[in-house]
Amino acid sequence: MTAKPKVGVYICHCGINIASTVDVETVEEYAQKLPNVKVARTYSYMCSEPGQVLIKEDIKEQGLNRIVVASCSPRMHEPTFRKAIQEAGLNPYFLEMANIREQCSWVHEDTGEATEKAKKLITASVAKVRLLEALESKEVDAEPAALVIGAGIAGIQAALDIADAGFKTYLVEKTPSVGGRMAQLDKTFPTLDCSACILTPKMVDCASHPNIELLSYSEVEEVGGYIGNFDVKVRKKARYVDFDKCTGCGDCASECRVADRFPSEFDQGMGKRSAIYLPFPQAVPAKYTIDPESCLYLSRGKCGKSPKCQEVCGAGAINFEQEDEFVEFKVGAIIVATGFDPFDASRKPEYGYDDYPNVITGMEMERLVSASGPTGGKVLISNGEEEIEPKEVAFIKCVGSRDESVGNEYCSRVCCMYTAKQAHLIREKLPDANIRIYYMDVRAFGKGYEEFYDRVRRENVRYIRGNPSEIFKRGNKLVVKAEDTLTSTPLEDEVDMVVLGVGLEPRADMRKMMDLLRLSQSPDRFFLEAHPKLRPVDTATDGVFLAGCCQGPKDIPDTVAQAKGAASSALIPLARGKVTIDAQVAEVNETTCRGCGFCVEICPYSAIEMVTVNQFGHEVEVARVNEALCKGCGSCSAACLSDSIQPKSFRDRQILPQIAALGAMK
Amino acid sequence: MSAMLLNKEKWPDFVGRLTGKKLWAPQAGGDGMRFAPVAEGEVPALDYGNTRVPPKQAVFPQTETLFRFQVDGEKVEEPKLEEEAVLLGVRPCDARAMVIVDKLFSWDEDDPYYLKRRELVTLVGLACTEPGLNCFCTSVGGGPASTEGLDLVMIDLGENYLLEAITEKGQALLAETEDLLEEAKDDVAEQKEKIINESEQKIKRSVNTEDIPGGLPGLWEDPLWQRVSASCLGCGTCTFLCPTCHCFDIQDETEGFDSRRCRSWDSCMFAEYTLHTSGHNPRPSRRERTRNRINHKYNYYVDKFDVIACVGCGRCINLCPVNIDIVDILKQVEEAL
Amino acid sequence: MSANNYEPNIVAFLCNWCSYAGADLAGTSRVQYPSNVQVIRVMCTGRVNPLYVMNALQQGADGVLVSGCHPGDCHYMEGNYYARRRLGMLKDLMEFIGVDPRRFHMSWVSASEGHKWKEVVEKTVEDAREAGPFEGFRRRRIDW
Amino acid sequence: MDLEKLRETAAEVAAREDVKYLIGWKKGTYGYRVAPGFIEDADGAAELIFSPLCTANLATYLTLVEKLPLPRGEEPDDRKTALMVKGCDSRAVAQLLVEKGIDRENVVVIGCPCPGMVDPELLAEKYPETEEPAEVKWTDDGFIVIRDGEETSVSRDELLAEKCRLCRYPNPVISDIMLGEPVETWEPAEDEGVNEVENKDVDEREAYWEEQFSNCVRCYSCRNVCPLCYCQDCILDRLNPTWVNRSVNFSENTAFNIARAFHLAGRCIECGECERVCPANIPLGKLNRKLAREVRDKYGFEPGLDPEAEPFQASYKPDDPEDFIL
Repeated sequence: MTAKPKVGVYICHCGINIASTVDVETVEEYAQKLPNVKVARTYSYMCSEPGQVLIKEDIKEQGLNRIVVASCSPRMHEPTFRKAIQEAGLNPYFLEMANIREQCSWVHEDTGEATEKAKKLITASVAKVRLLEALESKEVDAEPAALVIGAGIAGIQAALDIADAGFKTYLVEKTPSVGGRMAQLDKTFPTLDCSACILTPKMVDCASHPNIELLSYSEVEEVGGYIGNFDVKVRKKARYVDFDKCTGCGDCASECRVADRFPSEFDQGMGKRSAIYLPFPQAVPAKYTIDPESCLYLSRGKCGKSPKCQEVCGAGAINFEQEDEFVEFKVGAIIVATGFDPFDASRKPEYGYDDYPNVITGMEMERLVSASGPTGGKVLISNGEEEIEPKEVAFIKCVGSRDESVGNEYCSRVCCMYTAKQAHLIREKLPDANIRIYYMDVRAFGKGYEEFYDRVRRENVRYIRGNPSEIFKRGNKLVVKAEDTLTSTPLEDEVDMVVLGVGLEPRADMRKMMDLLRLSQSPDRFFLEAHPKLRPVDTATDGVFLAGCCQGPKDIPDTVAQAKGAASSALIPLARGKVTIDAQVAEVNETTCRGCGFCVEICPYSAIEMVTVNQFGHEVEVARVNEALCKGCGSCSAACLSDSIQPKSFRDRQILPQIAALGAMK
Repeated sequence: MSAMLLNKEKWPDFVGRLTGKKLWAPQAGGDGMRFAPVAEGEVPALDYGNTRVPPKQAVFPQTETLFRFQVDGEKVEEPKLEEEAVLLGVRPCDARAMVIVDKLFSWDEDDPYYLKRRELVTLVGLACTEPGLNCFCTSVGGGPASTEGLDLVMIDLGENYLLEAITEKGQALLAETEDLLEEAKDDVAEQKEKIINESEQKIKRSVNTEDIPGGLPGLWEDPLWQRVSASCLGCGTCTFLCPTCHCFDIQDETEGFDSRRCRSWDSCMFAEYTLHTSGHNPRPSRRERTRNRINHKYNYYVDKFDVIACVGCGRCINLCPVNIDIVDILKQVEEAL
Repeated sequence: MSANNYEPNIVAFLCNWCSYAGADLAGTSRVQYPSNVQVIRVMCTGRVNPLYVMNALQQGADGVLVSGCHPGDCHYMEGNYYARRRLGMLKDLMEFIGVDPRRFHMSWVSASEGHKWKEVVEKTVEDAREAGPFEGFRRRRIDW
Repeated sequence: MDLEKLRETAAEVAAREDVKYLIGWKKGTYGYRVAPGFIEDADGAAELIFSPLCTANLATYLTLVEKLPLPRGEEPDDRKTALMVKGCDSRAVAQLLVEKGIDRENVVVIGCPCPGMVDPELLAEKYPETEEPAEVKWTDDGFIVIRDGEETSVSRDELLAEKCRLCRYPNPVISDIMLGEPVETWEPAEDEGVNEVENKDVDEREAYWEEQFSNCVRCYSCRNVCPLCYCQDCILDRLNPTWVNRSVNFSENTAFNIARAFHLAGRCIECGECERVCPANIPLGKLNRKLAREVRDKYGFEPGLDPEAEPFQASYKPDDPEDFIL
């Protein structure tokens, strides 16, 4: 222990956020009398420049060596104040924050109670701060490379930005082609530019970029390490097609014995593909893939005398012996851009999606209106005998969004606009059709959105306010049962076709990513960002960033913006070439360590190892911490029966006085 | 009025008369664990061997607050020691032990806490008629009816207790209870003599301690210490339950901002007892600690105060979990001389 | 002090990533709850030495709460699983020696469960209130 | 058990060059006492016994022996320690191996299948101790107590120690040399001691333990005798931080006892030594056995059976019970 603690306590008003509930003057007076407290002050905004200056001057003039800031959550401003006291010459870890805003003034109405609680929290902070130790953070080299998981528009954009900045980027895509959901779209709202036209160049870019290593039809299997030094293992699934030999000619697919027999994932099952296939004509890489489940040879072991594809492939690219391969590499940062799943319309059985072929989803409509789609861009329905153009078209919005009955309280943010866009496209193709859109609210918040919505309404698309309760069949017609809530008129609307404006949902397989990268979910089940406002692309895991709809529903411009944001965040450690290792790591007292190895068993980061040391002539086994690997969680120390391993800043001798202070203040 | 008879039927009245003072007597339940304050109206029974915890705790509590203070404050508060106490049924060995311990606490510096408590206490002894299996008081200068340290001694004569005042405090006690007592008849002395003799005969264990104090220094490096300490667990049973052990440790204990400085019994058998801040321990193993325990009682104390700091109560033998037997050790010492 | 007019003093250990963030969210959302719970922030519930619970009761708490991430959501992957096992054992031991089970609770509150945090606080306070002031083995104001 | 065989084997082992000493049981100095014997050569083995009085778990000495600072250049004596173990004692050895408290190659384990020990206090109560060391022997259905040359037969039920009535592993689970054939195991009795406390209401339990813990003199014999309390520097002795004050009073005593019992959760092998040595007769075994029962019933774990097992306190299962979580 060095000098006797001289503590300064700084109580923030936070405007009236704290001061209106906590009697800060009383707290100040109280804090002044606490043991070892030399100064206690209040100020309107401690985090402001003058507030910080106040602290810095006291440190210099009053010789303070420990600082307690009673203000907002340490999750908010701990870095701010650490930096401030460091600038005044104090070790940045000589700081303790008392959270008297989020966990006091904002949650208690009674001034007396809130004031008492603030006193307690400050007392505990003073008790702890006196015993904090000076820590020095260390720096380690960061691997100048990034991993981007998911190659939809978010992943593509992020990868391109990082690669353009000059860093190696691994872009891992689960499906055979990059492009993601955007590739399936026809036109984009509100500008109506062709989705493929603006996306395809980027897809090509990312495949040809010298800094991008595209790993399509691949999945991330393992991620270890920490920011700056992640160890990644990727499984390259067997395509059964030699990647280097395949020329993408397509002879195999047309000659396949089961050609065009399987629903095409890209066409939402409305089109067909062969067992060997290219997901869509512009797919990148333009390499064929055999779906082992539909391939006769792979699923049954026999395909005629010999597989047709093998016979016709001039390049000799078909290889049924191919196995999954694993590649391992190191990266400094990771961007998660795994996208979303469209809401499964079967979960709203009242809309008859499973029963009536002419009830389709918005994604299906995208394919239907697309020139590259199954109908070549014609909007056609089946009347049971032939394909005809529908006369009466209804859209239903908020299917699977804003709907507690399916567990989705959130708004999917794109459905209002895509239904409007699709109504417009139908109007273009079927000038005489009657189009109506059933809606709860219309949210047209983006740039040019309201104008577009207006335009669509003027194109004789009827907006009917009311959520249909049911769709049933009457003769050849579909009946949409609803109530026009503006006129309180019950409706039974006979139509030829219903488009369900399905919302966006978190991917069904996101659990795997959560486990790999230690990510959490927000209440909407999308990935949780580190802070909803200020750190929207960061996650709780340092060095892992979010882009696109995996973090929450968003439209293309927002997705691209977030992808660029994530890329710039990921570039920070790469560009700097170093990352700072948290100083709050565990430390072993080798004299008292009994060498039982409990900590080694527990450490999730394998940061502890047993080493042999010589203690007065005896060889004994003791635990030792690798500081670069330790994350300071402290799980080891709660299991240590001799208290020999302790996380710095959260040592027993720092926490027990907090407990004592809180307990004593009955 | 120095030898009186108390009919056993009047024992409750006798106890009832001792009001205004804190009464201590061997605890009823709890396996005769210790001396405990007697609740009002309670009549302590005297049909016990001896308590496990010696009555030293009444004058030298296991934990004693020396003063209270406020962290960072001026206020210091000292205890007020003014309540008089009477200990009923103290065995002669335990009373002798207090006399032995007195020497230490009034040695170079007076210990005001201990001495004040001693001053306020009256020891009413009970001579032993049924000594325990491991009693060896007669080998260390005591006896089943020793009165050393007692203010009043009681001897069980069957129907009556014979009460003999030893000190003025004892006299005063007899005076206060005079109406309950009868003058002892002349034959009492004979009866008493007989009982004491019989009792002495019942003491089976003995060791000749004559040469031990002088001989111990020469046995400093003798292998016997390794032998007798090999099985020692290093616990505090022998010392905490010893009536003459008197070591203590002082600590400040804090609750919130209220703090107190207190002393608690310590034991030379504990490893930390001699552990230096540097990590060095001059008594690094159980061997040195066991050697110290015997030397302290049978050598250093004799050297300094001319008395063996062991009264032969047998507690350490009875309660040692691994049969470390001080009589056996002393015999081995004798043999090694 | 009777059980009716006393305010229980509760010490809570919250993990930084889930429950502390959840409690912060409750604040940001201006959820109101009783002021009896004082939070000590630790990085992970795995850090909570079960003896902290004993120590808090001994030093004057009437109730103790430990709250962390839901199973599977631990920022450090496994810390909450260790905590669950250790504190489950401690709870059994405390009950066995006569500590009212209402004095010790453990919960899973995620960073997004501001409302659940409120419910946990209310339940903890309510239980401690029903259990009454903790005397038990509290480090009492000791007599001379 | 054949005493001659025991002594013969012990003599052989003690004489081995790679063995420092053999720890076994020997006759005590009086009454029913049995003392640990440290046998350094073949001759010493003649002192050894194995009888229903050999309750002590000698495994504690494996970690109790101090590693004193060695003069420069001097090599530590790394010869093996030979140890006689009953079933319960052997579990301590196994658990010490799990926790790396000892190295397997540093011990020679001599297994003594155990028909069950007498309860020494019960015995002394019924048949008072004598100045001369007494003997107790096993018979087919009980014990023979031999004091001052007089033999008394006593039924097994009358004197069997509680820990032995509850015992599930009377035969050593780990050994290098096994003395005699394994004994037939018996149906462990219901743990009435723990049940009795469990069946009290919470206030009664509090009162019960308050009375017990108030008697604690903090001699630490329970900790020191425990083969699994082997930290060089126990946290309960520390001052910075202070988990438990030095003061001896009900509050600190309770904290001490909670911490002691808790540190043994999932580690205690139920040898009952803590309770046996307690000079205040605190039923410490109940605390340990309660936890052991929970660990067994709720977590499906028993310590001290497999030297390769994962330590209970340093492992978890995703489906560990969590019914107590709000």
